[in-house]
Amino acid sequence: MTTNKNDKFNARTVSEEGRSIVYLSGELDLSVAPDFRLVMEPLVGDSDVDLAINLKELKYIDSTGIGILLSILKARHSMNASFSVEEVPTQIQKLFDMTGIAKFFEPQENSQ
Amino acid sequence: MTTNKNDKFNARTVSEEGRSIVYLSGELDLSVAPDFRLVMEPLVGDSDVDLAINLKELKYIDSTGIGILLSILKARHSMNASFSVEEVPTQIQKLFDMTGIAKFFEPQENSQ
Amino acid sequence: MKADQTVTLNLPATADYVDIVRLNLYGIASKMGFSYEDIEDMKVAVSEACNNSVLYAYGQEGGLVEVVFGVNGEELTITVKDEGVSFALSQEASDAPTLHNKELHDVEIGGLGFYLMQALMDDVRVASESGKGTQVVLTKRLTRSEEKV
Amino acid sequence: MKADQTVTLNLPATADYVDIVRLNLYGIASKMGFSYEDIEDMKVAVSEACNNSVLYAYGQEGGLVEVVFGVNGEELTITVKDEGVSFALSQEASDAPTLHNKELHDVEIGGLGFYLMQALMDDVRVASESGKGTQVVLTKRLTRSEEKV
Ligand SMILES: Nc1ncnc2c1ncn2[C@@H]1O[C@H](COP(=O)(O)OP(=O)(O)O)[C@@H](O)[C@H]1O
Ligand SMILES: Nc1ncnc2c1ncn2[C@@H]1O[C@H](COP(=O)(O)OP(=O)(O)O)[C@@H](O)[C@H]1O
Repeated sequence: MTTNKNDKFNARTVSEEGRSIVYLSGELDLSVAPDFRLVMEPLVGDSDVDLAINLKELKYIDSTGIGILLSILKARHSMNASFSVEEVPTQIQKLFDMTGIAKFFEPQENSQ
Repeated sequence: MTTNKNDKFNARTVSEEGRSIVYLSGELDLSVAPDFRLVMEPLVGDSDVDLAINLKELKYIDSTGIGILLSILKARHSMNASFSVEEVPTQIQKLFDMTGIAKFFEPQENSQ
Repeated sequence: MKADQTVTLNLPATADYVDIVRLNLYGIASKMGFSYEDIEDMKVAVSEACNNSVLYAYGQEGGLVEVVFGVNGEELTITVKDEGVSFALSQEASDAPTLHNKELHDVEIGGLGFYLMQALMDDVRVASESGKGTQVVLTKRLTRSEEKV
Repeated sequence: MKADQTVTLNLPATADYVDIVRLNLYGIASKMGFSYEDIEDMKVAVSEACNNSVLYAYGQEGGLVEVVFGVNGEELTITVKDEGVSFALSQEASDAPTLHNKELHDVEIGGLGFYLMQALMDDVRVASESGKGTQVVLTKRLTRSEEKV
């Protein structure tokens, strides 16, 4: 089937002054996980920039998406590079809290 | 099942100066046909007011809804009272044209 | 082209559930790349077929409607099936059910369902067999904006 | 209270179709009067069950997922069934799969699916039988804002 994935999920990167922000919109689920990984790969590897994702327009995430965020967190952590989330919708924050991924997104001074 | 019909279809009547306009929104289908008939009944019987429905916010109609409009047209015609439609969305106008109900909504001077 | 895929939906033959059929149609057709207008057309056609199963197939005791979405790269085929009473589609009814040549006082309500299905889809097949209920097969071809290489 | 009603959906066990299950869930649950938040919770839980059937049930040749929505005035029961390989849900996995007590370098990816289903639904039952595939039954009770008289 020709899936119109762009209607469903979109990731737009804005880079400036040592900082990259990826704006996600739509539904981040199993079907678009490979697309999301592809967008993030080159950004994750670049330890010189601060990396953030903006979730304001993200309507849906499940353990597939949370798993990808977790692997990015691990990769960035091992490189001593930052990775943060911005404008997290209530429903998604709830899932971040439930699973426990939330604490890894805390500002560095608060993390153990 | 407890259907939350109001989320699905709504009809709001605004009456002023010898004119009643019923604003429809949502989907007018078989499941809400009885509700729509109930709203229209007292208005259709009152030949002293000009009756109109505004379809700007109507997202869907099928032959069930068109059938009700047709029976209102017939009733109003036999009473020599007016019934018109306002702000018809393109997709709905297409169905009005296809079925042929469109010509009955034409301004009176144009009808045969 | 990928192999054919099928989504099958079984639901109570009541007016309350016809919007669920439209939701599925929307989801599947937009995935396939149909235009907004084509999707709206198909919504009406499929609902007409479902409305008929709801209204005419079963008596008081009710029954089920099965909707099968057949997906391939070329077209969407939607089959609406019930196991209710059968009927004969009269020639007159399918010939001139519209209002185009009628005066308002001559108009009778009803009979627009099959006309709309035919006008809105590329192909409509009806099979209504005694004791086996009714099966309506609706087909819409996918017209691409850009040709695939 | 009206009698129980059932909507059954059969679809290919591929990632592409899981959003169709969410559409049906949305349509049925909002009809029943569930809150926005409850619907969002159920969307995730049902998707987790479907994702598992897509990822683990079948090999290369693929297969089908059946989703049954059981509707009554009290609760929504969603059954996600596949006919793929079976598995044993390990006790450890369902005991502490979250990240709450872990450091980032200790974290392993995966294992959150059943945890989320349990956290988001009122009841989760899993049956995975050799040769019969897996069946996950998810239940959410309808909490009314106003009590019916
Ligand atoms: N699924 C069905 N089962 C039994 N009878 C049907 C079915 N579908 C259609 N019919 C019969 O065919 C007639 C024409 O249907 P249709 O063109 O949709 O117009 P309408 O529903 O407005 O009468 C119906 O009035 C009904 O008698
Ligand atoms: N439908 C299924 N068919 C076969 N195995 C399954 C199925 N659902 C779950 N499993 C097994 O149970 C494990 C735990 O599932 P889950 O809690 O959803 O976490 P994850 O999918 O992230 O591994 C899976 O890794 C898989 O081995």
